[in-house]
Amino acid sequence: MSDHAQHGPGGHGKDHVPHILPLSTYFKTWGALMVLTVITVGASYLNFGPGNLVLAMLIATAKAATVALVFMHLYYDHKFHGVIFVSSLVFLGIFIAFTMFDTETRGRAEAMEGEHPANIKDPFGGTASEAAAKAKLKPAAAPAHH
Amino acid sequence: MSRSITVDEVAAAPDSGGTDYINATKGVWSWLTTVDHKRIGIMYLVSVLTAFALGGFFALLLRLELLTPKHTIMSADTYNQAFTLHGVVMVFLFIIPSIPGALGNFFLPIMIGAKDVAFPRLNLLSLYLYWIGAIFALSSILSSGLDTGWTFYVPYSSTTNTAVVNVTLGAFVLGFSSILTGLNFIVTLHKLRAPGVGWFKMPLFLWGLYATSIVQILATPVLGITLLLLVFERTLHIGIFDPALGGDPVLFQHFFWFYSHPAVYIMILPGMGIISELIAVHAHRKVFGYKAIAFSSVAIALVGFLVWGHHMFVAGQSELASTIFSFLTFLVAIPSGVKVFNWIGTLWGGSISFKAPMLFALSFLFLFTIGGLTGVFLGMLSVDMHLHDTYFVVAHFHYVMMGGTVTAFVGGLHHWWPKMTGRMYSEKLAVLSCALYFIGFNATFFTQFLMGSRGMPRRYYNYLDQFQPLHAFSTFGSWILGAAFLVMLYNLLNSLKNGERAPKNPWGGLSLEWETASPPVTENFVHVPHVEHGPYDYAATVARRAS
Amino acid sequence: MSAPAEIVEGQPSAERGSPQFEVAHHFDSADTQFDAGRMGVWLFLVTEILLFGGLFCTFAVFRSWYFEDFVEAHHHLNKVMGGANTLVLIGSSLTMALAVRAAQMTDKKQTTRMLVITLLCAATFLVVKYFEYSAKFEHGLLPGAYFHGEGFQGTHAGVFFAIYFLMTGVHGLHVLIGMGLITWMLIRNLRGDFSSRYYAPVENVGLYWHLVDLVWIYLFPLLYLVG
Amino acid sequence: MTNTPIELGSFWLPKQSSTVAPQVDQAWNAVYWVAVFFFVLVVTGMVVFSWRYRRKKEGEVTSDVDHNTALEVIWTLIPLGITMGLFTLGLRGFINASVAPADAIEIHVTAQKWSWSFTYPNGTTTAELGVPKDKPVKLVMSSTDVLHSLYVPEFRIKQDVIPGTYTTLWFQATEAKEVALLCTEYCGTGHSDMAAKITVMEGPKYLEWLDANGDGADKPPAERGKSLFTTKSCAGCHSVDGTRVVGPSMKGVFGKMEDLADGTQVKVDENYLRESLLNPNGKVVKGYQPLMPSFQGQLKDKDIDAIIAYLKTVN
Repeated sequence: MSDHAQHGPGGHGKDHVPHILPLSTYFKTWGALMVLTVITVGASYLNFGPGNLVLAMLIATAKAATVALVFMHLYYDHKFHGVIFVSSLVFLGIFIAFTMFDTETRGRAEAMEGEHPANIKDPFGGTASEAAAKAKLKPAAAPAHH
Repeated sequence: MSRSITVDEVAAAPDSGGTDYINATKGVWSWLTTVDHKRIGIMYLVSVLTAFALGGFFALLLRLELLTPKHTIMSADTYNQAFTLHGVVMVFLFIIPSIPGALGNFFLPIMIGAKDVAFPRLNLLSLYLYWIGAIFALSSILSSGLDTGWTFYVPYSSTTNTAVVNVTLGAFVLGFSSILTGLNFIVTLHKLRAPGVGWFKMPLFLWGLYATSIVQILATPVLGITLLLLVFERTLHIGIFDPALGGDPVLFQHFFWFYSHPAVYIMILPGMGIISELIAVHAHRKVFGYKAIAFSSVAIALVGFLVWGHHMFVAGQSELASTIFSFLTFLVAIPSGVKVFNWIGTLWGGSISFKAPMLFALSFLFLFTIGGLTGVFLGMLSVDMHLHDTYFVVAHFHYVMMGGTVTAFVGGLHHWWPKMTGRMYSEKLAVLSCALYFIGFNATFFTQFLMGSRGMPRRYYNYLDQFQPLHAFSTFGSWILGAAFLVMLYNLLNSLKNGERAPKNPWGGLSLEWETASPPVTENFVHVPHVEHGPYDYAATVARRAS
Repeated sequence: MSAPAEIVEGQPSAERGSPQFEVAHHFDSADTQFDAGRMGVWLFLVTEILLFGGLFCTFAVFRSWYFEDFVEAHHHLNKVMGGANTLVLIGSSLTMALAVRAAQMTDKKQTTRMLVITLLCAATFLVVKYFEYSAKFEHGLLPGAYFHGEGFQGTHAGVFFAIYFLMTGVHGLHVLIGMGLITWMLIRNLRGDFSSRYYAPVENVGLYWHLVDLVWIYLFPLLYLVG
Repeated sequence: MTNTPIELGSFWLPKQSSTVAPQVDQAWNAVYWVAVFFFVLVVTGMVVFSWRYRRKKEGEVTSDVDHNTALEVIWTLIPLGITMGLFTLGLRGFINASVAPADAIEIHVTAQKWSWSFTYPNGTTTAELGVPKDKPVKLVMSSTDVLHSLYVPEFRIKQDVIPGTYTTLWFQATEAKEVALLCTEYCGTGHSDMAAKITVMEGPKYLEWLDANGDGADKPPAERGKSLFTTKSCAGCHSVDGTRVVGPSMKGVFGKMEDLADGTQVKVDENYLRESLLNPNGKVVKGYQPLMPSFQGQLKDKDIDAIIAYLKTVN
């Protein structure tokens, strides 16, 4: 975390000195991005099944990281700016993942009850049907104690 | 107040010949174009208090309608619009901007010894966006009203023929305002702390605001896209939320609560920050567990993003998701509990004065504890099945939002009123208003826990006869509550005209705002203050004075 | 402010322009002011990412539910046009970065040149987008209720096109806003506002423009390539 | 609004009238006493310390103790342990209430603004719910318009009803009585009146009721027609008080001359009403869209008779 509390007034000059990258860095970056674009388009003509999505996302992430690190100077910038950027991605990930915990598993409990009645209905005891049967029996069973 | 450590002490609190931020320049125009964070804070204060009065007016109408079942003073449709506007006004126009916009703007730069926030013009823009958003939202009253509830659930909101678009666009603009304030605060706290104000020498109010700002940045944009999708769903039938076209209404709730649950923390975290100030200053006691309170604010802000699904246990969400969300909800309860214990710990060994701000702080402890504990009921999956969408929920969030945030806000207002206006209010009237507030609040809302657990659903215009006595009791309570606010308003306004001149430091506080004049000068301090001790080093200060 | 700037040896030191620039009264140094501005922009970019995030989330959910329909529908997007636009946007990112570099070196002419090329790239992007949109309109490939495309096996292509139009539309809006900002930078540059002492606005607009590129870097494969 | 009251079982909660309820109440009791304990703890601490450390004179020396690691760890870990226990307890009741036993009777629930209709395995549809005692009943629910939520306080069950999706809920009633069913998801003007009565009956009586009472065969035709008018969703589009909704109002419709969309006129009599139910878009009243679905196959002759009998009474 950059901490400017330590800088007193006049502790620094009134001038800002830019950090300048060599031209070649920019052009190399651009070249890499172009190559990756061609690869990702090319890969889309092949069929890897679910691998297509994974590959496309990996390439996109490589491209995004390149743009952020070089064009956006994140590599040379304060670390905290990187923290800000990465945390936005983390929270976006949380948003999508947690939403999909729901959308991907709706009705799953009902289906599991059908397949493994003992496990899901009452993970701490018998099956739903048994529980219902037990409840039904209770009033009938009660007089037996007398 | 002897504080030998301030290098520029003499200059920092100038008797500047009566020139302060209020009378530095004159005329309405000089206020509307100001970039002084204090003036912007004051304009926010007036705006949010107006919104509060409006929302409160709706609340009183609602309670009056519920005095008897069926028709009392209004029709079902009017009732639906009234509770929607009550919610929209209170949430978007009052609670969210209240503490950060008014007290945060005024005190954040002063408390770190800065001259202003990092982006003063952006700060003014944020206020203007608030006004524009408010006009959009309130224009619905003049057109066809709004009857969706503040939650805008689809498909009701995408099919009702009321002014959904106006209000959603208003909330969208208000979201921008909120984002800009948060962004400004984060940068200000990172870049403009005066020499000697380390992260752990900041008053805890600022930690509360910092945590709030994080939430504002991360959550509010999702509200933006949600409302945009809603507008498109209404106008262009894009089918993202419409089941007839393959969409999913429950998905809307995920989107909405991804913002609106963290927004709960936008509402409460600054209030918690204020309470830390009030208790420490009026007990003249070093805060117990400074770091625990500071980190728990940030923890609440971050973990608060993982629990939105607890609003959806019975919404058709999958059992797995509900289980995960319930588990995480219990985790977020812990840091809030830790804060309460720390506040109690701060009372221990203090020298407690019972001025009005402290009375509000103690009321907060009482009310917020109830609010927090009843939240645990709602986090339990099976109990929530019974309580969800009943008056128990209504009572719970009023204990948190009003008993928590509003109590902290009015407490902070009384605490800093002398600093902001340079005038003292009548202590007697302040204590009276606090007592009325406490009694009225509990009468109004505690009753609602009972109604809710007995099965009274919320958003009901008409209800079973058996609930009538409880509803009536709640309505009577709301009148006491209304009276409390009238007394408070009279007291504060009267002080502006007839109040005594406030001293620089009426409560004997040690944080930086008490170093400057009441009211402060335009750039807060004549010289940048240099601080070498924390804001709560009371014992050391007393010892030094004694020696 | 009064104190003359100290210049670090070995750094570019063309004419010390920008007489307009003074450190704002509430900052202690030019560095602080620069850093504050950049941090503000990064925080703003976070909000942009989460704004688009909502759309990515809808895409993820509905793609998972209507996988076949999405794969079928995405074949109706034009990979060549999308790919070309990707190259155009990456090119504009390069020129934007070079514009910032030129501004850092107080090379006014080069800054102007690079900003103009960036603007042209952005315009090209939107023109291609226009042709793509017209084709979709023509074939009835429209969002939700308005969808009337022919020859579709699946029943949820409307959802795909709703997301397609929302994502590319919101992105396109950002391109438009970016063009406005770049034009503003161009005007200020021509006015001689920028120099190695003061180039923050160009840099910050640059950051925004790169983000627009970043979003497209994900949009393109998701919508056009894997569907 | 149904007038069935919610019977109280304790100061805080309604009576337990289903097999799910005791488990929910067990969780409630646990969290209730935990809450009471912590509330008393906090308030006692606050009051005692406030009194003990009240300011007696200015300039008192205050404590400088700013933390106590052991204490802070304890008051973090103990509540953490307690909340984990509460979570488990809540999960247990929730899982039990979420998944219906395989042998449950399936009843389909349709929610619409602002009424409920219940369809039983034999095809009968009613506006009030009748269920057997001591038998698990599974509700398979869907909405025709906006979100609703089915809530039975005495059963401690609640679940949102969503258009385009089926959600389920189950219960096993333990007592033969009448209980209130309420809507708890805001749905507009009639939200608070969207209630129904659940009649829990002994097994044999339930079957009897289903056969006879279920489709209202023993009621006078006009009364049966009135309930069909609601359960078959007619009321969603046709008002009975003269207001224009989607379709023409039924107020005073019988015997009236109507202008049709094709320019001709028709007298509203039994035959026109019957034809309108079976082939609704044949003769559409002027100024309205041909939107009405056909009820061919859904209404038996005696149902149509009952509806016509009812419409004759709507003035």
